[in-house]
Amino acid sequence: MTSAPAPLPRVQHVAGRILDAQLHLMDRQVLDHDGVPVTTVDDLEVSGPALDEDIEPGSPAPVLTALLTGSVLGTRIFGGRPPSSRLIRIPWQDVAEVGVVVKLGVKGEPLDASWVERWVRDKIIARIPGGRHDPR
Amino acid sequence: MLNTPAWAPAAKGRAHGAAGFAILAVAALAFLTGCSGGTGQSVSTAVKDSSSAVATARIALRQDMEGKLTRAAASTTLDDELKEVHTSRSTVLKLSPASQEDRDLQKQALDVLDQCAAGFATARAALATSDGGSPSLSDGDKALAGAQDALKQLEGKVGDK
Amino acid sequence: MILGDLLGTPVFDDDGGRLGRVADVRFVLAGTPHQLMAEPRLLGLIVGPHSAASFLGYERNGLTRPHLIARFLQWRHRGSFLVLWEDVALVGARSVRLRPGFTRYSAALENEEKA
Amino acid sequence: MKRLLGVALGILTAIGGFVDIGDLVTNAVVGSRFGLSLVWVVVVGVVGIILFANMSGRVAAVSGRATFEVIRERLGPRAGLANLAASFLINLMTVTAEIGGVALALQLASSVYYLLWIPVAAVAVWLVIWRVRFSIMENVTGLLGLTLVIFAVAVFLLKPDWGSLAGQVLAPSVPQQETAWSYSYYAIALFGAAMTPYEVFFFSSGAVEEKWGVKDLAQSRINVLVGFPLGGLLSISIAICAALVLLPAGISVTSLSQVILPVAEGAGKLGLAFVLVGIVAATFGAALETTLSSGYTLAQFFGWSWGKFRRPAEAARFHLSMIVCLLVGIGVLATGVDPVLVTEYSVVFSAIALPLTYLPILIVANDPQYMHEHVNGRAVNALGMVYLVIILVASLAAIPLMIVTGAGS
Repeated sequence: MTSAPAPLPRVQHVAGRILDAQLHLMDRQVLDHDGVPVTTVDDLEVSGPALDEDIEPGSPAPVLTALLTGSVLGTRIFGGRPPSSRLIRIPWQDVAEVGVVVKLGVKGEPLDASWVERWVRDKIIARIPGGRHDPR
Repeated sequence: MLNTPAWAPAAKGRAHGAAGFAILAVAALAFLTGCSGGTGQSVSTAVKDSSSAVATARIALRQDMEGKLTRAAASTTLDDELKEVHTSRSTVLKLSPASQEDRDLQKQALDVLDQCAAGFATARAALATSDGGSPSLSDGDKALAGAQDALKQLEGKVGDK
Repeated sequence: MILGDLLGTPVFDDDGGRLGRVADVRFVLAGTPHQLMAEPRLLGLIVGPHSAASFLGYERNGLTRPHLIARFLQWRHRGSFLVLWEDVALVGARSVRLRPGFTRYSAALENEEKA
Repeated sequence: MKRLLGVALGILTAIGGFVDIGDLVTNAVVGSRFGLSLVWVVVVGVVGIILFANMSGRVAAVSGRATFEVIRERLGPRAGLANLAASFLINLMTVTAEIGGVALALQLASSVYYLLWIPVAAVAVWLVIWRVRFSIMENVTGLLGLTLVIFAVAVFLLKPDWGSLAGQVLAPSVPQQETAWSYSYYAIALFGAAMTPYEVFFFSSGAVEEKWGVKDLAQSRINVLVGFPLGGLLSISIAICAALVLLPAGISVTSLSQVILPVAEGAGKLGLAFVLVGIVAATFGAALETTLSSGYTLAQFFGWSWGKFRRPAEAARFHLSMIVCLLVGIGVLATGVDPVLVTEYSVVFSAIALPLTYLPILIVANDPQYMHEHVNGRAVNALGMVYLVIILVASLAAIPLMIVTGAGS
């Protein structure tokens, strides 16, 4: 019973593109509107279901609400989980395209996910002479 | 699948490859530095290293005499090889031989290594005063050749045992 | 909830029989349309009876090369199936329970290159 | 004409950039102890790096994704982090070794003690990374590194007995004063020196830096297919030099000064000048590559903005991490640890960590989502599988051999 000998039936066709979380989204590079790397998809946030509660038959399927980044990477590797308030989210509304990379439809600069980059830039790198020099 | 975590089940809390690698590396290094043979083994290694160093120094001196090597390169080479002899000497010095025989061997090795160091001193002095003063480069080479012979004798002796 | 918590969770049928682990979570871009992309709605779970480890991209794509690696990973992933959201009865912190009489569907993806 | 010039430049840079402190030291050590009986390993290693660099370069050119992005995506965070930790540690060791190599070569040229050169070398590396354009950086160090051709010239000037050399190469045997264990250990070290992972990180990230596309694939293939084997010949001539001059004198190489003696023997002071320029250029170039590679691997794993084509302020964490690496390298060297010893360990650790970097590239080079029609051909895949086995065996055997042989002593 565990390894079905007969080929399994295919699920009937659903309109819309199929995305497997692990296969297509997790650990992919996230680029902003201008192709600048923002982060990697460290995890994903789903709208439900509530943990350890029976799911009523017919209840609507949860949806993917946001890409997660930041400390969630550490907990995904080493276990545990950060409090919800510590999660850094990139809402799905900002996602423009999913391919080999995940492209956003917005600029990466003002996003929460970029705060470390901004901090390192403003406090350290931009203060070193030549830090804003264009190499090209 | 041996050391390829890629193929291992990704159950939570599994041994982390990164940590494993680091521990393995540290353990290997600890093992390497910790292991040492007996007195004979250590003396033999020290003698081999030193004779390699003396041979290098002689080549450098000869090349300097033949005008093939610059002064800077020759003196750097001598410095490097002197350091090698020093390392060997301090290894032998730190041995704690158990038997009278081993104590004699240690004493002999230290004498020979001192002779090497003295040879290096002459050779370096010769390089520094190369305007025809003394010691001359050939004096330096002679001193090193003497040390080389002594090393060879000792090597034969250690090898016989 | 966080999806990473769900991946790797053991899956049981209604009688408490163990079926495997959650190997992946399948979404379909068919939720509320947004300006850029529609919202991905959870379609179902991919359950792997033998291992929930990453399959290095071989799992459902029909990749066949290099031959030996592909064969090895397909063998490790044999018997994996898709269960639809409608057949999921409970998602817990340590286990997922399916409804009685759930259906196993093929986990294969339609060839993306054609799509 | 301009295109031809580009091809020639690419090849020359590949040759000059092939040799680094790992190749210099390992080949000289092996030549002085094992003669030419391990030359076959260099050949195996060069074919391996051609295969590996060509695949990662193709992935980068077609998909725009550099090697460590691919590693994270395929291996996931856990195995990816293990690989990052190992690769980063080896990279750091190699950065340290290369900067030490620059300093040692400068000491040979000036007789100023090498520890005084280390801060100079490290600051120079940082300045180039901070300011100089990627293509200029690569071409200048590569072309200057070409002066290492003097090793090959010296082989001819030493007038060897070609017949006996060929005999040693074609019918390799373990020299009687060495054990089969240390022979195998140095075989792995040579393999690791030829197939250092940083070369692949650098090569693929460089393809992104220079905005390679599908149209540049032919050029990249020529660079690799012609440049690397010629670079491999340079490696082999270093070993031959050591085998001709140092082996008969009973010298086993432990310092950089011994590496250059055969060249002085064959080609005199002029040869010495060439070899010192070559070593400084090659190790300096490799110091740049390894420092950048540390930044590339970190940035690509975590998804940071990276690249020398951006202003430093637009890739802040990338630049900060490289500064930290250089500081750590200076700190390690300041303890007085022997750079040659660091090199000898780094090449063996490279061999150990190789499978985790190699496998994801082999797989993604077959994935049409990334590669479209440019996936691996059958022959490449067959060779790729053979090398997967070789790399696994070398990786698994390295640590036991290191323990048995006392790291080859």
